[in-house]
Amino acid sequence: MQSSASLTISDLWIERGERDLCRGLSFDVRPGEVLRILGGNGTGKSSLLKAIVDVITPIEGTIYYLGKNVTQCRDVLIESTLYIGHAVGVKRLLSVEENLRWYCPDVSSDELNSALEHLGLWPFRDTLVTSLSAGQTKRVALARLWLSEKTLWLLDEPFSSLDAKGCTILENRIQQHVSLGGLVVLTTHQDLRLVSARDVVLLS
Amino acid sequence: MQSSASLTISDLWIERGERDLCRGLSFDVRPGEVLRILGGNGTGKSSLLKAIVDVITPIEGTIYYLGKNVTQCRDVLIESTLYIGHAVGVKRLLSVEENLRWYCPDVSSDELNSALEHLGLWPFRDTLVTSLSAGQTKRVALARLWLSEKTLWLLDEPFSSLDAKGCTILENRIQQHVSLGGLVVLTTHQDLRLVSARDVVLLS
Amino acid sequence: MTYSSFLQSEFLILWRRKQDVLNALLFFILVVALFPIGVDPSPAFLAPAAGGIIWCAAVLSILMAIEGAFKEDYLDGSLEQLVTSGLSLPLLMLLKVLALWGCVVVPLLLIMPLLSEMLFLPSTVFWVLILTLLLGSPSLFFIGLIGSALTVSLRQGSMLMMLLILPFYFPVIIFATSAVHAAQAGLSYSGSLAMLLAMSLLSLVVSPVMTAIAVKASVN
Amino acid sequence: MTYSSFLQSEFLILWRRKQDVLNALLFFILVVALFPIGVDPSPAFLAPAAGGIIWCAAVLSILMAIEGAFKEDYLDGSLEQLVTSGLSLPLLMLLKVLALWGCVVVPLLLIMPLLSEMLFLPSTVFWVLILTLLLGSPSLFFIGLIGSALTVSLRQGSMLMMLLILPFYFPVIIFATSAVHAAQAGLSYSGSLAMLLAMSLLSLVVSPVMTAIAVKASVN
Amino acid sequence: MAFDTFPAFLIMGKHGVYVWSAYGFSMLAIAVLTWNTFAHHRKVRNTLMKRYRMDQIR
Amino acid sequence: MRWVWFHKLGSPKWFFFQSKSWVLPLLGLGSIGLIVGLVWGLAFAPADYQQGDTFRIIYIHVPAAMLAQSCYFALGAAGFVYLVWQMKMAPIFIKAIAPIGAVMALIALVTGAIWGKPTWGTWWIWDARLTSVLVLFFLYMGIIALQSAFDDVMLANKATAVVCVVGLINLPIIKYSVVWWNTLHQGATFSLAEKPAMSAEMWLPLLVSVVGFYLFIAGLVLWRMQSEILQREHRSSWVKKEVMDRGL
Ligand code: HEM
Ligand SMILES: Nc1ncnc2c1ncn2[C@@H]1O[C@H](COP(=O)(O)OP(=O)(O)OP(=O)(O)O)[C@@H](O)[C@H]1O
Ligand SMILES: Nc1ncnc2c1ncn2[C@@H]1O[C@H](COP(=O)(O)OP(=O)(O)OP(=O)(O)O)[C@@H](O)[C@H]1O
Ligand SMILES: [Mg+2]
Ligand SMILES: [Mg+2]
Repeated sequence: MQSSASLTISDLWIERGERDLCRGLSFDVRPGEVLRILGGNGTGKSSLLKAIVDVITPIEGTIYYLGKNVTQCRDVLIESTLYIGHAVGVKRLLSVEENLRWYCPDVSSDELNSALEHLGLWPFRDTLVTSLSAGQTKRVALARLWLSEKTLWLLDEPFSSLDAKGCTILENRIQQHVSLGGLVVLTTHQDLRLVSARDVVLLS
Repeated sequence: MQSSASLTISDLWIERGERDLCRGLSFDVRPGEVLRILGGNGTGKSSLLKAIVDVITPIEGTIYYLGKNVTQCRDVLIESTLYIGHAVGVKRLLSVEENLRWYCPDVSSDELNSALEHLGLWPFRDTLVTSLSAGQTKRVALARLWLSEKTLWLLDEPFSSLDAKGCTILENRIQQHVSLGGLVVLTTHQDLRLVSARDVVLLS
Repeated sequence: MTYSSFLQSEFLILWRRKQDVLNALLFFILVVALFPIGVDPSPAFLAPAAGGIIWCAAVLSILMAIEGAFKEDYLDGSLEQLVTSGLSLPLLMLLKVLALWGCVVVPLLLIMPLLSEMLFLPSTVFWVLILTLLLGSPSLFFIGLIGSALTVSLRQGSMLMMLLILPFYFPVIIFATSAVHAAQAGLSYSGSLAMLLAMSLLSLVVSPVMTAIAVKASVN
Repeated sequence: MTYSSFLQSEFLILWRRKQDVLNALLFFILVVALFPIGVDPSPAFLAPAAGGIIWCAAVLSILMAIEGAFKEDYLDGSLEQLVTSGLSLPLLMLLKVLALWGCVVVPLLLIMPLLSEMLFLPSTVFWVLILTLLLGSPSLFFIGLIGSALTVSLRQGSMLMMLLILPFYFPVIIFATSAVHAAQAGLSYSGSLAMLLAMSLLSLVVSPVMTAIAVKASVN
Repeated sequence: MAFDTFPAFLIMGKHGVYVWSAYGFSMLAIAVLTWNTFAHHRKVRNTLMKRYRMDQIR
Repeated sequence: MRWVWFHKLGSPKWFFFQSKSWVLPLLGLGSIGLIVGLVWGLAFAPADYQQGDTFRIIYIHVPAAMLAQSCYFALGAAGFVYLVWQMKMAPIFIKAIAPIGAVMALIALVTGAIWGKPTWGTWWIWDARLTSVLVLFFLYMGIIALQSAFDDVMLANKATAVVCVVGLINLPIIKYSVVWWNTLHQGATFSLAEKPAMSAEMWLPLLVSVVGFYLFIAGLVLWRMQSEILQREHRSSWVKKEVMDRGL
């Protein structure tokens, strides 16, 4: 993990379905910092995260990562990014363990088990994700945060459908990540309890 | 709307995937009351709601509605119930307005429009749900609360992915419903701000 | 939700895919064109095989149309809403089949003259072919919908049911093609047509109930 | 995510949905059985047409197998994860094709002896048929996957995809069946086989890149 | 002129139906294409015009 | 720099104003050529000594068939240009020309079928040329369907370009395979190649008609591109000026 990673967005203009979502948006994320994107429903928080990982293409704007302009060549950025969207990318037909092995094939069984234990998924490791509850499915997706070594986390409403205990565990993990120099950008409609964050507010 | 509606669950035993979720659970919901089901992820809150509307079959237990035992014949109960689950039952390929017309064919245009306006969906009425944000999709599902006349509401995490304003609007609507004698059972991991609720806690 | 609003939304979604109808037609022609190109383009081969080829293409496009009938509804939760709507589930399933059938089979029949010309089907046999499609296709839809409902949640055991269901397509196709064949040879074909009708009626009675059971088993 | 873990999960999921593979296989048998039963069971009719019939049936069932290749991944967000995984998307697509190909074509080859016996295909030609399938089917998969990726995010899913890709299948079918025909007539068939191989190689080069572009266009 | 009389031109030695239907279909298709092009262009201009007017009023 | 025109071509504004004055002349010249060629062929050219007057269908059938193929090559080239250089004009061109190509293929098919009835005694045979035009028609339909299926313009551009390019690679393969297939086991029962050598009186009107077709279609394509440019660039100020100046 690069300890001096930084992400700078400048002058971003995103349009979707003929509607401007943001125009001239600039902000930066410094190491050790949690950036929280706030805004009402439909103001473009998810679109912003997607634009950073190049899933949608902004009309204008520049993105700097590690001080370099990565607008044209997003590879460096994407390689050190962990993105979890609204659709969490957990496969219904794989079991919990298989899902994690799919995503993080290199982790040792110990690490895997400890992450599962941590998230309360241990008893369900061989259950197919189809027959998990909403919160448990979300936890399967979030287990990636324990298992992969990416610097920049882009989390789209990571707290939704988690119970209070789950939220605490997740906030602790985020705190730990930023204290090691990681970057976190997240969207949420809830208040953070443990982590202090800088806010960027999108208006509709 | 029956103003003296009541729902009583007694001695419910639900099992899923070989695991007991609750056993000997009893509670009742009286008119004008919000019942909140609490519990960690995977403790069986959603399963409980589904058991009430007969989507899953409990192993044991009796359900009384309007004082009558409806365990065998669930028709009366289902007819006056509005259930919104985790998967909200909004069709991706219909527009917002068409989705509502699908669900509540009998409402007048005025009512429909005022509900849309209320939820901030008016500009999106002709947009297909595929191209709405997560919160907007949720709002489309919740619009049913304004448009249908059911007595018993079973809402599975209705607040998730709503922004703060959306939560307030929804809480107001719930308050209004119970003050007219309606019954509301909901699950949530958040705190309610406006509505006072009685809690039933499920343990894992 | 009422029966009529359900039917309406079914049609609306199908109408949203109106291009699908056009596409289905083009696809149908393509499959029909596959055989002259792949096997033998001479009338001597095509004329006797025309009935079978057209039925084959029809079954394929019907399978395509049916296959995902519940997938979307299952994933977005609409299926749960149907189950908890208080309406009769078998009746809803019947309506669903009717809507689907109308949107798939009618355009298919409209394009039939063109295709039978391309496959050199004798014009005397043409109407028999149309009759077999009209009488036989409902049972394909009814049977297919049970399978589609069963497999939507991909539960264990659905596989076995599917194995039981698909073979029911065989008799329909066999009776239909043998009716066309008999007509081509100048023999009587009313027996086969009667069988097709009987199968459609039987599946009309059985299928909505079975589909409803399958749907309920899937949503839990 | 690594390439090998991706491949592994692909296989696992295909195995979990063995259902679909079985479906395609049953459809294959259905089409092949149609000709002896519905048209003419005499060897004089079947033997020369056997190669073509088997190829048409194979193409149709491959189409069915490919059709939903990306649907589930699109809806649950896995496709987004692939795009943002930092791995080379074309390579992932290549692996996906390979997994699918293995799961569909191998069972198909396994029942081939049975079917060619049913259609009175001369046993000398049998191995040519197998060869054409081995050499030709990869290009069917490569091309099909482009179509499937292009249309995942669309309402008019499967039909449009089929319309898009079937025209591309024609040359493959033609070369394959003319190889079988030539072998049956005792002529040289190596030219057709070489063409099949060439098309598979060409599509091997073109398709992963195109599929990757299509996937990226779909996930937004 | 390859034909002696006008009716002969129309009948074309028994093949008139074929020739005229072929020409008729083709001309119709080209006419529809041209009309569609024209109508679409006009429609685009009109909608844009309306939109700009609306913007100005606002 | 030599490539300047190429880059300028990528700019919708430049293209719009360059091509604006070309539309009417092209359409005018084209329709003159069409009318002259067709009337000449229909009324003045001599009848074929074998086929009689059905032969006159050639004056519409051949230009349509040629255009159907040319349009596809243009389509494929544009798709390639878009995927490689992201040139903005390419998808606009594709959108404009695809329906025209489809209509041309349809005309070739229908006139050919009509011609076939008196000459071959059937509307349709599975001949090499016929089949490849049929396949071409399907390619066009697929592209049109795909383009209109996307709500998002960018996605539509990319997806369509992919199919155009892949189709371009495939087109010669289709043609080659079909010719080979048909000559391998059917024998040339109905060969298009064995035709009587044409006299000048016969091919001159054909030439005029072909040129007329090309010019007319070029005009139509430019016109359609103009609408498309206006629609896509409606946010830019020059479009606003252009639209408001022209009035309704
Ligand atoms: C649906 C049926 C038909 C289709 C799709 C079709 C298609 C074509 C095509 C693609 C060409 C080549 C144009 C070029 O690039 O030069 C062509 C040319 C021609 N066709 Fe047809 N054709 C059909 C039926 C017929 C029939 C029935 C006849 C007359 C017996 C005919 C006579 C000709 C002639 C004389 C040419 C010009 C040949 C040359 O100059 O190379 N076509 N047709
Ligand atoms: N379709 C299913 N098949 C089998 N078991 C299931 C199924 N759905 C859920 N379960 C199991 O039932 C238990 C309860 O699930 P349920 O969805 O009711 O939990 P929940 O309390 O709603 O949790 P959450 O807060 O995460 O939504 C879980 O342990 C889960 O593993
Ligand atoms: N796939 C899409 N195609 C077109 N428009 C879209 C699409 N997805 C979202 N939009 C539009 O973009 C806007 C922003 O959507 P986005 O999902 O970014 O909102 P959000 O801030 O994440 O909202 P939420 O809090 O509800 O998740 C919305 O107005 C929506 O209508
Ligand atoms: Mg969002
Ligand atoms: Mg739940």
